[in-house]
Amino acid sequence: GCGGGDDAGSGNGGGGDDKITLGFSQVGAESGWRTANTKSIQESAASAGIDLKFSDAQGKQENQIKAIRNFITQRVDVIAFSPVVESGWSTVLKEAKDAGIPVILTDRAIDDPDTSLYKTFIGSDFVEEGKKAGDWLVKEYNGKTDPVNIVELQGTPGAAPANDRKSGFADVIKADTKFKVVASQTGQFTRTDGKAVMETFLKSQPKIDVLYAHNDDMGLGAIEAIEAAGKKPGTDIKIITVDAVKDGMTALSEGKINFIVECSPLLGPQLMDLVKKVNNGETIPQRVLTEETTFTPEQAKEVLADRKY
Amino acid sequence: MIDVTTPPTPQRNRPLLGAKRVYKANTKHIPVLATLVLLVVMYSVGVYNYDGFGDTQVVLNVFVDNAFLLVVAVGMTYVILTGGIDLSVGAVIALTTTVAATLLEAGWPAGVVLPLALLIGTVLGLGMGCVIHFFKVEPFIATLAGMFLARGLSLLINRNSIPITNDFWTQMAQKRFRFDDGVFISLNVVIAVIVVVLAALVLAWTRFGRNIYAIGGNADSALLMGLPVGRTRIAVYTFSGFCASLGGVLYSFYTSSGYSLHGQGLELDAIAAVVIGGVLLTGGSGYVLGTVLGVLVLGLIQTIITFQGDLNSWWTRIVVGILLFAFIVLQRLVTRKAK
Amino acid sequence: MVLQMTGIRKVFPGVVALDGVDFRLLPGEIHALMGENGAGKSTLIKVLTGVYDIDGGQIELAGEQVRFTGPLQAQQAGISTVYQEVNLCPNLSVAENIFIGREPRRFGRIHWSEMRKRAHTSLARLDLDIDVSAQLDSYSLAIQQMVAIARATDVGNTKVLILDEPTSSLDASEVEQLFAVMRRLKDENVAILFVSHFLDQVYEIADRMTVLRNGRLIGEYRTAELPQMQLVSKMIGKDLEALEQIEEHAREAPRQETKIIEAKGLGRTGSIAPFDLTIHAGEVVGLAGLLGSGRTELARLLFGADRPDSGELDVDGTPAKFHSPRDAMTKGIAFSSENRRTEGIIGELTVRENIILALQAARGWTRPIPRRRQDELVDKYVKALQIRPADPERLVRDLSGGNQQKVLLARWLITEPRLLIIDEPTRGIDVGAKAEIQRLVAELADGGMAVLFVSAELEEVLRLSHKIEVLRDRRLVEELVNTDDVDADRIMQTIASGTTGATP
Amino acid sequence: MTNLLRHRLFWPIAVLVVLLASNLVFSNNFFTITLQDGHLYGSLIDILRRSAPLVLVALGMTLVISTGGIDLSVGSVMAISGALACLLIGDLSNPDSTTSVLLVVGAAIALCLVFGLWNGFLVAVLGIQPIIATLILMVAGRGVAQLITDGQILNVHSAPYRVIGAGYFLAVPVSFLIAAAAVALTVALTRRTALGLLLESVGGSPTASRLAGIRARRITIMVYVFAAAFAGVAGLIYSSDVSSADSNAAGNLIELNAILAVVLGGTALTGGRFSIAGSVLGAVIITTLDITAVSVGVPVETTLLFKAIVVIILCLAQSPTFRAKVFGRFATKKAATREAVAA
Ligand SMILES: Nc1ncnc2c1ncn2[C@@H]1O[C@H](COP(=O)(O)OP(=O)(O)OP(=O)(O)O)[C@@H](O)[C@H]1O
Ligand SMILES: Nc1ncnc2c1ncn2[C@@H]1O[C@H](COP(=O)(O)OP(=O)(O)OP(=O)(O)O)[C@@H](O)[C@H]1O
Ligand SMILES: [Mg+2]
Ligand SMILES: [Mg+2]
Repeated sequence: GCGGGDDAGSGNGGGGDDKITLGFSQVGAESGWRTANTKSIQESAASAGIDLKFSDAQGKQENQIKAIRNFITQRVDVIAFSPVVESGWSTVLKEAKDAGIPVILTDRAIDDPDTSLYKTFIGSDFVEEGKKAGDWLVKEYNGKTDPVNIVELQGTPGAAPANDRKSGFADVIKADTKFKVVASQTGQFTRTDGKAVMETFLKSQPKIDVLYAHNDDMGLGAIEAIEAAGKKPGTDIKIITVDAVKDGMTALSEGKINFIVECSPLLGPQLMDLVKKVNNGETIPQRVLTEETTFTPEQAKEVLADRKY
Repeated sequence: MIDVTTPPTPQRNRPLLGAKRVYKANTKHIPVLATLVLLVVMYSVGVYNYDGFGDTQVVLNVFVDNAFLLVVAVGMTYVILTGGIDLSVGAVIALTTTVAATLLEAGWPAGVVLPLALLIGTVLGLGMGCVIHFFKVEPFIATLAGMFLARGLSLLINRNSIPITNDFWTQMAQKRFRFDDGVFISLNVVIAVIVVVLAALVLAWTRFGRNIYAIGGNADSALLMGLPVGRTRIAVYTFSGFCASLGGVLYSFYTSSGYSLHGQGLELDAIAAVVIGGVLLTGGSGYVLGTVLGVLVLGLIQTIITFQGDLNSWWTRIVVGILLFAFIVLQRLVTRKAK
Repeated sequence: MVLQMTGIRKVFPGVVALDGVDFRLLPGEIHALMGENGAGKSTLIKVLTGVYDIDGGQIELAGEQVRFTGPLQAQQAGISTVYQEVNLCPNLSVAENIFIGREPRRFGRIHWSEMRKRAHTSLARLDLDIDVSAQLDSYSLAIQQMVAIARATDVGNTKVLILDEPTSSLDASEVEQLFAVMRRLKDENVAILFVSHFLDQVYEIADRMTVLRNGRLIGEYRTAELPQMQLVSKMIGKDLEALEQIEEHAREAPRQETKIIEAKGLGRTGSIAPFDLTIHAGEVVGLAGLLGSGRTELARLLFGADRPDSGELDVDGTPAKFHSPRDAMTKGIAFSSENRRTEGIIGELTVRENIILALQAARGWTRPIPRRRQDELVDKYVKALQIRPADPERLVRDLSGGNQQKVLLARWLITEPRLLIIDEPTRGIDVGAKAEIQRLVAELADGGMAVLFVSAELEEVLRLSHKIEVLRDRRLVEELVNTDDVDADRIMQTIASGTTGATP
Repeated sequence: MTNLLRHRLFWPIAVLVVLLASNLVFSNNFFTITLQDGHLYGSLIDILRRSAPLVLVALGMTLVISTGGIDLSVGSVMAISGALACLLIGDLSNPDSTTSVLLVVGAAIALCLVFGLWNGFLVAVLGIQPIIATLILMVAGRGVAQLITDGQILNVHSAPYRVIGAGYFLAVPVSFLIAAAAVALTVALTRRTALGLLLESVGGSPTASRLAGIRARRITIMVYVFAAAFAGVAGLIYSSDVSSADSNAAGNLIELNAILAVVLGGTALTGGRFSIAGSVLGAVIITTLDITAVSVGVPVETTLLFKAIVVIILCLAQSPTFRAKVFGRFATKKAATREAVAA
């Protein structure tokens, strides 16, 4: 890709000023988390003086491929995108590589063995998130022998976060036979469905000890259902969720949720940093993990005030 | 009795009729022509407003990126021409890619997987066609059930996205026909174009094609005229299923993966493309060429949005809506004026 | 014997349409199937050609027992059919409608130019010269009917030709062309089954006839041996004398001098040249002309179904502009279309709903007609027009063609219009009911209603009208006051000679 | 007995009964209804409550379909109405004041009426094919909803607003009462006035209707306005249920479910005859199906298959040809004869 590199350089020079153009293809606007992610990227691009070409794929891989291809024709300097799915990127990324445009993955990884197709990946590890949730549960019930009945609210069937958070969690708890997932259904990552499914769980399951929801929103919906059933969320039923959006953190601080695994959408600043480095030809690590943590109610109270999203 | 020995025949050959003839022949083409003209206008607006929009590759990319949609929309055109609808196409794409990817991953040779993949949609289409014809179930519902079924099956097979690393597939995916430096089309485009041409020819030149129009015009009459209504109808859904499967194969070339969530909402895109191309949803009127234009319109709208580049998610939707609106209303007004 | 049907039985939910009917058809004969509206003629045809399943009985074609599962099979077995109502595809060209299913092909593809050429010849045989590549629905119903006939008579291996009311909207000259074709086929030994409510036509062409009444066989007769009056009484089960009186009655009706509408240079390019026309209260105005002469188009303009692009229209002496049929209705104008299947009935609604539809539309949706009133009105007209079966809750779709026509008429009569425009109101209606309708028109006119009467049957126009507007070439060429010296010949001469009389 | 079998709604009801019965076998306490915090509580009550938005949307859809149209934009309209309501309530100085909340609700529905007019205008005045005309609003409308909420989930804390979707009146869910009122209103509107007849006539044959003097244009516009208004109310219920507006999820794919409900209820998509009771039943079946899948514990992967199978069974059961072919021609023929003799 030497000649291609020159090409990109000249396109840049032709623009007059040395502003970097970044083509970014977002998954969509399917959740509050996602829009916070978008916002973070847009804001930090502006403040970093990077010219951002933003494209929304509305949850479809084909749209994302189209967008990337269009970025290539427009000869942007760097392409970044959050892949809708893990596989199926080799063709279009090869085109980018041939055109000498570096690619950065954000938020979600791809499973292509050819790592030369992208410069780096920045984002979180969903399996790890599931594991963290499981770890907390194991610790919480450490020493007790009674069976623990768990219900799970999965994300959209097939979506990577749903698959990974489910499997990471399952991996951890399977070590102990007292943990039993008695029901697991999709809440489509939305509050309403979370509430609806939980309502039914509450009636069809004689005993529920723990709720594990793949995101805050479903957890928040479920809380409403639990309250309507006359139970106390967080006490009668322990709740674990993932994301740590503001509403979730509020509920956590009120003790309605017991534990949240953070999955930070605020990748913007880190991403812009990488974009600049990549554009300057600096070497960067293959994988940059976002700084993510977990929250208990106490920790939530501390950080709640300056939670932006 | 009336005196019929002096039949006043001369006034029958009216010059007026001759004039009317030329005029009538055109009215059927007006929707397609209007679409074409507006498409050109839209393209020119794009070229005028955005740097690099005028590149040949931009247009070719619309084809490259929508080849599978084009194939699916062609099948949909047939179905809609008979007055039906096929909602299962998006899900069939998902099922095809999932099955293909799973089998390839399991080490099956491409030579076996490919025909199998193509068979999936064809068989499903045949089944839906039979249900629609023999049991008089509404196409909307029969194909909606087909949609649930196909998507459900692919979800059951594997909920994760499966990469395809098979050599044949990779070759097909990366096959490029280059015309010039940086000007190329993919294999998918070639396949899609072949499908379009064949479909258009069949529609215009064969009995099967004409029967489709007849059924769309009036199915009861077609039956009384002694046309093979049932056979044609079943064939049409089978064909649409085949196209969806072929679309699925192209999709798997395009993305090198199989995934149960592929092609979500694609049925609506296909229907929209067909209808924008001037095909009447009630059946009996329209052309495959119109459908091609319809796909181009959708593709071009998306390209414009990408070139605009500063729209956030919601403005993207709103602008797509506005462009669609402007296009359809203009098309409607032009067509109406001409008539 | 080409065809023998024995003991045919067909039951629809709630009706026994055919009960033990026998029917035979000999090669080289023209056989008329006679019966009142709803007698079961069309059903017998549909049973024969496999549109409906049989509930009992047997069919033998050329000595072999057959049971078709659909028209396609029947066609392949050599039965060619024109069903009642035009059953063609409006979205296809005329040529395609004639040839679809058996298009001429070359190199495996349809040979379009050959097809057009053959369509042209095939229509020419019926003395029709139209543009065969134009879409079917750009032509009037009568032309469509001719196209359907052309389709059926152009089949090579036909053994049996079935024509179910093929002449219902044809003019005398077209009927004559059809008969010529029928005679030719007869000479070629084709057996022809012919259904018509025009007794004159039947007596002119048929060799034998079979009479049905209420789904039962009454008998099989030689035409020459059964006088008209006897045939009628066999069909309706009682004697009929009503026909004669109307003629006297209508002609001598007094003419009133209040103008209801007055068209001044009203016209629409491409459909009818500007014309002047005045209609007074209590007057029956007939429109006469040939196929496609513009009668229907004139009527539609007066009703606002199409918009005029020149001239003006006064209603009650004040200028009126109709943007839609609704506007005309508010002025007391009613219009019953000739095309009952696509512009008249609403098949999936019941008889009652179809009848009250126009009245209800006029009242607006907020003021429903009370159910009791509906039943009264509907009952009255079901009786007056002898709609059968006399069940107002039956779907109109399931009624026989003639009865559907009566329903349409009833729809407009209950709105009590001041000007009733009826386009081919007696199309497909049996002799008894036709007389009834004619009497009704005459009566209404006596009561002060103006009637614009359009019919392809010139005698009928002559019998009823006070004055006759003659159209030719989509131009109103002359107005004739219907005095004793006006007769069919005189009108035909007017049309043929092309004298431009009262028109601009 | 045959009469019962022939009734239009027999098969939908039968499927509903089977679904409920399967709960009796496969899940616990499905039929228990208790009094919890002064309101009824139980799975059956959930079905009533959860059906409400779909019933509302299906009602509007029924009217639209009866004219031969279709409305794809209902989901987006739902999203907009919820979003606007939540936005306005968020700006209220006192979100717990019933009057202000009522005003907000009025405003949201008024906006939906405008959208309905828009759809009606495109279809009836410009003569654009309904599916494409409403597709415009389907695409753009969701964008508008996201614009209103800025892509975030808007939370509201308003007791009166909460009542709409999650509250109870005399121990009965308010959302159910709203849906019931809407059904009553629609029935009254279509069957007590002549609207139903005129709709069926327009759907049955637009040309014939025009010539019969029906103002098809006006009626068509009205129908889209109704659909949008009902969708708007559904959107309020949806958002009030969780006291927040999620403009991305609200009403997602509801148009498909609503159309499914309408068709399951025996209304043909080609227009004409419609059955409100059928559509309501269809909506309840779909909700019951969803709830049953969860309560019986159908795995996520197979839920869609489960749904597909039920839909297929119901469709086939409703098809007279299928019954005739499967249960033998003999039975139907005998029944027909008997009926004919009786008549
Ligand atoms: N599909 C149907 N369903 C129910 N009843 C029907 C159906 N078709 C016809 N009938 C009934 O069968 C009887 C015979 O109808 P048919 O159409 O054969 O009459 P016809 O002799 O052709 O009358 P016409 O001269 O008016 O055309 C009528 O009473 C009619 O109502
Ligand atoms: N050669 C033709 N002969 C008759 N009609 C034609 C011919 N060519 C075209 N037409 C079409 O037929 C229609 C004739 O108008 P209209 O329906 O008013 O005729 P009409 O006098 O009512 O005759 P009828 O109904 O008996 O055909 C027009 O719509 C015209 O387009
Ligand atoms: Mg008949
Ligand atoms: Mg006429």
